[in-house]
Amino acid sequence: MEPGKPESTPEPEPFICSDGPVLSTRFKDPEGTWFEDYAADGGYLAARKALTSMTPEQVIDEVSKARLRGLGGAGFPTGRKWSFIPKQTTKPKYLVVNADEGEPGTFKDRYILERDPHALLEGIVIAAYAIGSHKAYVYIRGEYFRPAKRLQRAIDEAYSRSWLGKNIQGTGFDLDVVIHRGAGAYICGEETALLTSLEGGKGFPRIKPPFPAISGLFSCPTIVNNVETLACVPYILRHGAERFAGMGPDSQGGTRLFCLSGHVARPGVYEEPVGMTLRRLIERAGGVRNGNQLKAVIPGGISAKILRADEIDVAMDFNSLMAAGSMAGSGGVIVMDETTCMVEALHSAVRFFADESCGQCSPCREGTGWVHRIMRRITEGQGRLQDLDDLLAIASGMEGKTICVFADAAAWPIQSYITKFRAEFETFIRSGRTTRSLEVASCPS
Amino acid sequence: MSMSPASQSHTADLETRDMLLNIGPAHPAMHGIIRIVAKLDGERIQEADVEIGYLHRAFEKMSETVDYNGVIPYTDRLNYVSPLINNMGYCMTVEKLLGITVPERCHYVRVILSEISRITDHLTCVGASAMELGAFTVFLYMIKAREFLWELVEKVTGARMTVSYCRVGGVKADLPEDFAEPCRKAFAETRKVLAESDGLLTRNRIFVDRMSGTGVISAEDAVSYGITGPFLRSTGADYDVRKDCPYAVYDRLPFDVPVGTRGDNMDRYLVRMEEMEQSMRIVERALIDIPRGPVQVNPGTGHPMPAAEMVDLGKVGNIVAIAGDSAVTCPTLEGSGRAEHPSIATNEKRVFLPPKEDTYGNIEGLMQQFKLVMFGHGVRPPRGEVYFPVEGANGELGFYVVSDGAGSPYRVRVRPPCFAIMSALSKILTGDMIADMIPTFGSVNMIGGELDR
Amino acid sequence: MMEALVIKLVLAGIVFFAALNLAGFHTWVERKQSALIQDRIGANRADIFGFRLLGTLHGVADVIKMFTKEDIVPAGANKTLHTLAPFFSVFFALVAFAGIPFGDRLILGDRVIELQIAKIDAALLYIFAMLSLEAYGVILAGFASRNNYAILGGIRATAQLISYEIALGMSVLGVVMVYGTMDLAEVVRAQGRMIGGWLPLWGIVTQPVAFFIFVTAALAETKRLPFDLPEGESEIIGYFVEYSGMKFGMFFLTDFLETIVVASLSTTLFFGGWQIPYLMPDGFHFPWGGVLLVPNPIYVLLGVASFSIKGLIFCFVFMQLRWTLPRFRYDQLMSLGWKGLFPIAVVNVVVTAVALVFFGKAS
Amino acid sequence: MPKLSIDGREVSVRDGTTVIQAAEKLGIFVPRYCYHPGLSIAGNCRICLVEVEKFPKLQIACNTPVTEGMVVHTNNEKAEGGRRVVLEFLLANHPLDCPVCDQSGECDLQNFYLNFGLYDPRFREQKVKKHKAVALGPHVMLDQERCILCSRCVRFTDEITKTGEFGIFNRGDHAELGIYPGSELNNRYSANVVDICPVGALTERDFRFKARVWYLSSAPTVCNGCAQGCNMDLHYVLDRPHLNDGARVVRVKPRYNPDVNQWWLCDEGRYGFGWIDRARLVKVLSRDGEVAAAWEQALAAIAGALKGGRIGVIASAQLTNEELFLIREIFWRALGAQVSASVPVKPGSCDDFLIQADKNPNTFGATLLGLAGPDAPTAAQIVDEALAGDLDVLWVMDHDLVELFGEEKVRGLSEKVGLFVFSGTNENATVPLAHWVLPSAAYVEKDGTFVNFKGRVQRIGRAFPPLQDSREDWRILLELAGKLGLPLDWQSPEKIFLALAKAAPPFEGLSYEAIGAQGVRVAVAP
Amino acid sequence: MAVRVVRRHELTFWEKIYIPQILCGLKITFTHFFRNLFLHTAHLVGRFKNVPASVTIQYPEELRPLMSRFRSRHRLTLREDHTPRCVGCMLCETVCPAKCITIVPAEHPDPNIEKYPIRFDIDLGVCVYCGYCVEVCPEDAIRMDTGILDVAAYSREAMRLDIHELMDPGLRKPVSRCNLKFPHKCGLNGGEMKGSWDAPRP
Repeated sequence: MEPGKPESTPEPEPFICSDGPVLSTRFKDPEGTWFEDYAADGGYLAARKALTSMTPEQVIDEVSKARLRGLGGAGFPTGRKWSFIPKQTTKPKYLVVNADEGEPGTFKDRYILERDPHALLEGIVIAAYAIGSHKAYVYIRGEYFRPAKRLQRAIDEAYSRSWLGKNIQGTGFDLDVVIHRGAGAYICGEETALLTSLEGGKGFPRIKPPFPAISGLFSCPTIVNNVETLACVPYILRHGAERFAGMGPDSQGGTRLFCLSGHVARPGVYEEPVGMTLRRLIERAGGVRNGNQLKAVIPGGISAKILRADEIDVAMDFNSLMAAGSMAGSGGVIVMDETTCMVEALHSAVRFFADESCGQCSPCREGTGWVHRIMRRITEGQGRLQDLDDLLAIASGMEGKTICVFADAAAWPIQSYITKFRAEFETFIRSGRTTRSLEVASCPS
Repeated sequence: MSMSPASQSHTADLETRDMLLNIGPAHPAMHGIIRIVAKLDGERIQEADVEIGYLHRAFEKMSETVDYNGVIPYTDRLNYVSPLINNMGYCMTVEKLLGITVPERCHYVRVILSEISRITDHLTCVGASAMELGAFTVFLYMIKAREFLWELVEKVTGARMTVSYCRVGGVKADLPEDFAEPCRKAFAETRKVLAESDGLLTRNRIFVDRMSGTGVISAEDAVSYGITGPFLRSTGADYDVRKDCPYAVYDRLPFDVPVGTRGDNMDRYLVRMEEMEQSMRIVERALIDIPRGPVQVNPGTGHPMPAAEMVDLGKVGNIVAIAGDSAVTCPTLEGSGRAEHPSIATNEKRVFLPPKEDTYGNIEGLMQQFKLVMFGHGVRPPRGEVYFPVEGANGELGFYVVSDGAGSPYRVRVRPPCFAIMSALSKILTGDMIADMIPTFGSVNMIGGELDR
Repeated sequence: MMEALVIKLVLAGIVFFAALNLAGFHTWVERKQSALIQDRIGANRADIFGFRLLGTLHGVADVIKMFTKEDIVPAGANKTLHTLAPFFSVFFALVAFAGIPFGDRLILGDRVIELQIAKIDAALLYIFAMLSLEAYGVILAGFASRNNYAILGGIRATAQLISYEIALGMSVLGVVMVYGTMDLAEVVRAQGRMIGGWLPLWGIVTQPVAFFIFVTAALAETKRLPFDLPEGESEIIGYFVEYSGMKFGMFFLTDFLETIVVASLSTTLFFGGWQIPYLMPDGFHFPWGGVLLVPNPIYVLLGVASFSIKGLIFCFVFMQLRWTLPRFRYDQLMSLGWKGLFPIAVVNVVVTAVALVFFGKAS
Repeated sequence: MPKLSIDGREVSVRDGTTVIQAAEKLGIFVPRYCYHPGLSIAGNCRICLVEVEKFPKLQIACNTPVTEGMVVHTNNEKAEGGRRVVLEFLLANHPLDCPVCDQSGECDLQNFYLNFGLYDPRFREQKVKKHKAVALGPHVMLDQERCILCSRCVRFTDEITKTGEFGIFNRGDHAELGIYPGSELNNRYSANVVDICPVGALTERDFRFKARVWYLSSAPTVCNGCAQGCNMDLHYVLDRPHLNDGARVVRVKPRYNPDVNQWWLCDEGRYGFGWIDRARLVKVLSRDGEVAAAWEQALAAIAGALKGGRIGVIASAQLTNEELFLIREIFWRALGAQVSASVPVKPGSCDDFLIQADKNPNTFGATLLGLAGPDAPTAAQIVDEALAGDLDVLWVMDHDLVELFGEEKVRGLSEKVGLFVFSGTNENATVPLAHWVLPSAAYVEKDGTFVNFKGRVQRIGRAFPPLQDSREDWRILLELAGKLGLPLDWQSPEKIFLALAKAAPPFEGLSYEAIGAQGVRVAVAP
Repeated sequence: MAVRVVRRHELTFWEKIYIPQILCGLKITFTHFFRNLFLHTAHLVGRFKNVPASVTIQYPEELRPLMSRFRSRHRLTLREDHTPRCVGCMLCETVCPAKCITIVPAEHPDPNIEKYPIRFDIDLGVCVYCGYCVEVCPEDAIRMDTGILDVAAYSREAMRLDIHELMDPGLRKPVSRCNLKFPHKCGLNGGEMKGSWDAPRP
């Protein structure tokens, strides 16, 4: 996430947590955990339990009790979401797995898909059973070649072991899982855009209402869940909702895979209870690299509002971060040390958003591009102090006025960077600095 | 009036035959636009039938066919000697209808130019009267002074008579930066000329005899005829719109309202001579009081660039290169740029054209420009009717505008000051000698443009 | 006899030539003088081969224009009188010059030539008569034009000319009494003497009041501002309202001729005519005792020049007055003439008569 | 029937209504770009933001269904602020094209900026450059820079014509409208995308630079191109002959009529006005079409021949009901002539949307009046009779007989018949063969009514007076009736129609006022 | 301070007898006369050139110095390639209160310009020089800064300036050849002009 990273700094080998209680237990093998190993580790027990001894309502109930929340970023209670599926409909229902992990700073789903794909598949089976779906789509980010390949291998294994297909394990429950590979659009991580894309259209988010649970994929009731969310489901059914819920605070149960990147000593994926504070999390990753001073942290992917170094004593669950003025998002924690230039950091962020806006709603389409052009001008040394106020105004103009939350996601960094590091921006503009060297990189703030 | 009963009986005894003399419109003193049919007993006017309408150009009807700003060139041609007052009167009327206010500097600019116009008007009136009495030199001196003043007007408005300077919601351009100095010079010249004219006329018995006791009207009659302006003030009534119903910034400027005592031509001459002095006083004070001129909108960042370049860059969307810069436009648009705009025009976008920089450099300005110009879009006051008077050079110049909410006025009515006087003219002339018609008519300062409209 | 006739004809020719040209020249002076007064430049556009000569050619251009313009006689006008009127005007104005002496006797060999076309004993009367007759031109023009304005102009002119002639006559009476002659040449000669040996005995010295009355009344006779009521171009346009072309030109010319006549007369009566102070027929005799002898032709020429210059100065002053003053009103004019000038002139005559009794005639 | 309050005013609407429709019902205009009542809802322009109480964010009025007790504010500070900022975004990359854009004057960007925007612009960056002046098809021009991507055109081609030519390509602020590679926008309703385009992105090629829209006058009328009778507005300019090659009619725009054409108009109808100003008959011509004559003379001569003669009239279904009624009264009733309005026209193309095969606007009207249909003689019969020498007078209205029956036959007619009268609007091959040629007014030059194929009687309005010497057919007929001594004293189409309503049962009780702007159904099509 | 009665003294005796006041008047006129006579003479010999003797301006040789804002005859500004900057938006034609402007636009081959006038007439016999056209022009295409005042002609037709004269203010009628670079065929060079005011109305 840090732009203009000097070429000389070697890319550290990412740390992959393999001792987490829920998600990362089978992450040890970089070659992946396959059916036999998975089954040996108690795999598919939960699915079997659900299919054989539980009604869909009980499954939903259990998941609700576990206080599992959508870990893709929105944090919507999963059980509640599942319960939105209309019971009486004659239309087919779909389960769509959002594996379009595009948020910069986030790379957790990738490890689930690569190293523990059966956990996901088991989750899919349970979820599909809970909502009565017989077809599940996995929408995988286009750039994820290896994860897609490995998931396909797992699916094939599951089919051959009758964990997918007609009459799963003789329970009479049918489920097909289809992998759909995206084409590289960040916006397709947004659930309605994902659905449109899945239908073959251009990845444009749709207006809500109607919500996907009522009219989603092919106008049928559809549940869209993140990979990580579904991967949690088998644990809940196997170990009980209480155990899962107990791992987190009152509002959210379980653990999360946190992706730590940026200026930490050991970047990587860490599974930690959601109640862990950000400071602890950074310490867990070895602290700031080279013993540098911490400057800022983005706690949940670049759309999340940035936190200053003095704001990191905050728990990483959805509600705490929201109370702190940021968001847990996709769990992508990006750490910036004192050498980071916030102006260029923001430039990099807005460039990403300008690139990735789908171009459907006017505020987002024009706003992201506009902001990007202002930021580019500022970084080129042509900025004016007025630009900062303009940026804030544009950001607030984009916020909350579009079909999906992309525009909000694009607006939040702008607002938080500028309000929290305004002095740095002003200095940058005044000095009209166009080049950045490491020696002077630490902009006075 | 000036005819004693004795002289009447005297003429009656003679049983002379009345002569019907048709004076005008092709008569040197009638400006080609008025006709007086006089019944003469010798040299004395028994009856005078004043006939107007030779310059009727349907101003009021024409106004209904154009948009609100399109009326302004027509107002130039009402009282064409002091067009700026007409401009101002009309624009303030529409502004009242719209319920908008203009910036204070704009008010001052309008007042300054109005008063300069008033001086030119009085100079013309007094000079022309003198000329018609044979004092040609005085006329030319006054015209010379008027020339200096018109140069001021030209400097500000870009034209001498057909100024088309005010706009609904403001004025076309700000005063030039170096306006005070030429103004001072022009006033010095004007004062010199006034002194000379004064020397040639005021105490000259020939002139005094011609003017005194002729064209007399009482204050009561004047009021009941609806006469205003110097003509009314010559009778001793002190009505002046600028004092009695102050508009713009007249209530902040010091000036006296000169009034006469007898209501004859001499009084009118003296009142006008004094009013010129007072107008200069107003302008001099206004030039001191006027709020500071153009503020650079973006100090330091904007630099002037040719308008064409700005248009071309705007056309290809290179707004970053032109934003905040000022355009070097056609010199006739000087003083209306972005820097001056806030001080000369209301900030109401539905009324006033944007500064040229906005027209050239951003789509909002361009759209505003189009919306204000296209038929049926433009300035649209709400339904309603207003009357707004200003003190014209000849008296109360009132505009009455009715709007039906459309882009053109539903009705524009002008209350031209000399119309009321012309209605009294017949009465004033009767009993005087035919030669008195000249100074009397001259002191009416009838302007065909506003009389017939 | 033949010789005398030739001499008279030559004299007449010279005088008419001079008068007519001067009248033409007057149009130029009027233009240029008014221009200078009024901060203008004045006519300067007419040119011949690019030479503009300060606008002097405008007179020529005017003449050409007037001769080539259409001559219009209004329908219903009395054509004969309408045509005759301008001739009346210009004729009597020109004829008046006959009585004006413009120089002393010129002695060419044994011949003595009076520089005065007509040696009339009562030249003054003659000139007044001619000037009065000239009013007929105006009256006829006004009458013949069949136009109310013209009639008004004609009537005004009649009244004005008649009224002011009284004052004019009365004012001159004093001069006649002082110098005891109506022969203008004699009047001039009489002004050649000195009072106390240094002050020329000019009319202005003996009759200052008469001078002002005379000049005022004479101006009124010329119908020029401030007495241009018969024209009154901004009120009644004038008696010549229906004239165009050269007929109008003649009225125009008459105005200037009259000015010249009046100027000459004023010079003759009040400023010693061709007299130059201290210049006797044989030369200068300065009061401080110097004597400068000049031959006769030079002496005469100096006299003519003196006369001309004085006359021109009068013309100039009249013109200046014209551009300075506004116009009278008819009744004011009348009251000035009858109630102002006439009584003063009468008083002046009485006072002069009394003075003459005490001091004796100047001659 | 949820009841809600908008800007403090209460309104009850049907379930499923959106806020924008409810506001419209109250006469409150909520600005919109992407919303079009005839198309599905896209909700992407975001200009119709309104504040709905209890909702944290501004809601788009076009996609917010009303609920009971909803309180909506369309013009409070919050809603206006939202709109303003959306407009600013929309204009950020909009090119400075008003001077060259045919839309200015009817552009919603302009309108909304001055009505709702009025902010001081802050945009000072390089605008995005896209393609300009791209011809999409025979009728439509695209300017991508001006496009605000409201997707109305996309939805129109997807949902109405189902041809799907349009697509939006690229992402972010580089997103641009276009047609799919290799395709062309040439469906039969293509120009409708111009009407629905709220900005100047899609403009008509036919109208391109012909005039500025603010010069145009407008008159409501009905298309005469086929039996559908689509409602439309005729846009014309009379006072600026230097524009549009001096032609008066500049363009045609559909007029909303929910029962006929809704918002749409086919391209054929839209571009079928050329004949109104071109190749018109403007002078009365006598024999051989060479000598110009006066109306008086012509009508006297014709009336003379009509008296006592055997007459055949080939009327036209291009004529109004009023005129057909006069024909019926004069020729059929009074003179006992053979009258037919059923002329064998080669049926044109048709589709199941608007375009009808019958290219005459008033065939149904003629049928209702008995001049066409099974009981009336056909034109061919009349022509045959005439060729057989059984007719003294033949009057042809509007039709080009040469085209219908061949030149030889018509030449024969011209010789056989004592008097061959042609009355019509434009030059055609029959004109030179007629003995008298009477120039008549085009349908936009007269008042009247048409009955469309579904039996809907609709008014056509007079936009401007007939060209030169031409006259409205009803006037010609009335004057002729006068010459013939017939007591027909109706002086205007309106009066004729009242008489017609009395005489013809389907029109019973109708008047122009009752017909109104949208027409009235008088009969059911067989 | 509001009202001031103008003084009006009766004339004194000396004023009543005319002469002193006439002399006063003569003093003023003579002052002017001799001052100007002196100055004119001095100018002839080249002295005091900077003191004007008269306010007259010897038009046509000598032009009054125009104020920079003065509105004089129109011109159409040019692009660098000598084509008109005007894009035929017709705002000037619309705003013109005298309706003296006639524009016929056409398609420009460059899609970035799109539109340009093939006919742009200003009828100066009708024009009121209000300057509205300059004010509304969004392209800086029309200006009134030529300084040309002597707009005179022998016929009404000659008062109508066409695009050639407007683009090249030095040009005088009759324009026989089009030497301006147009992307279209100009009527003067044998090409055909689309749209014509003079075309008879159909």
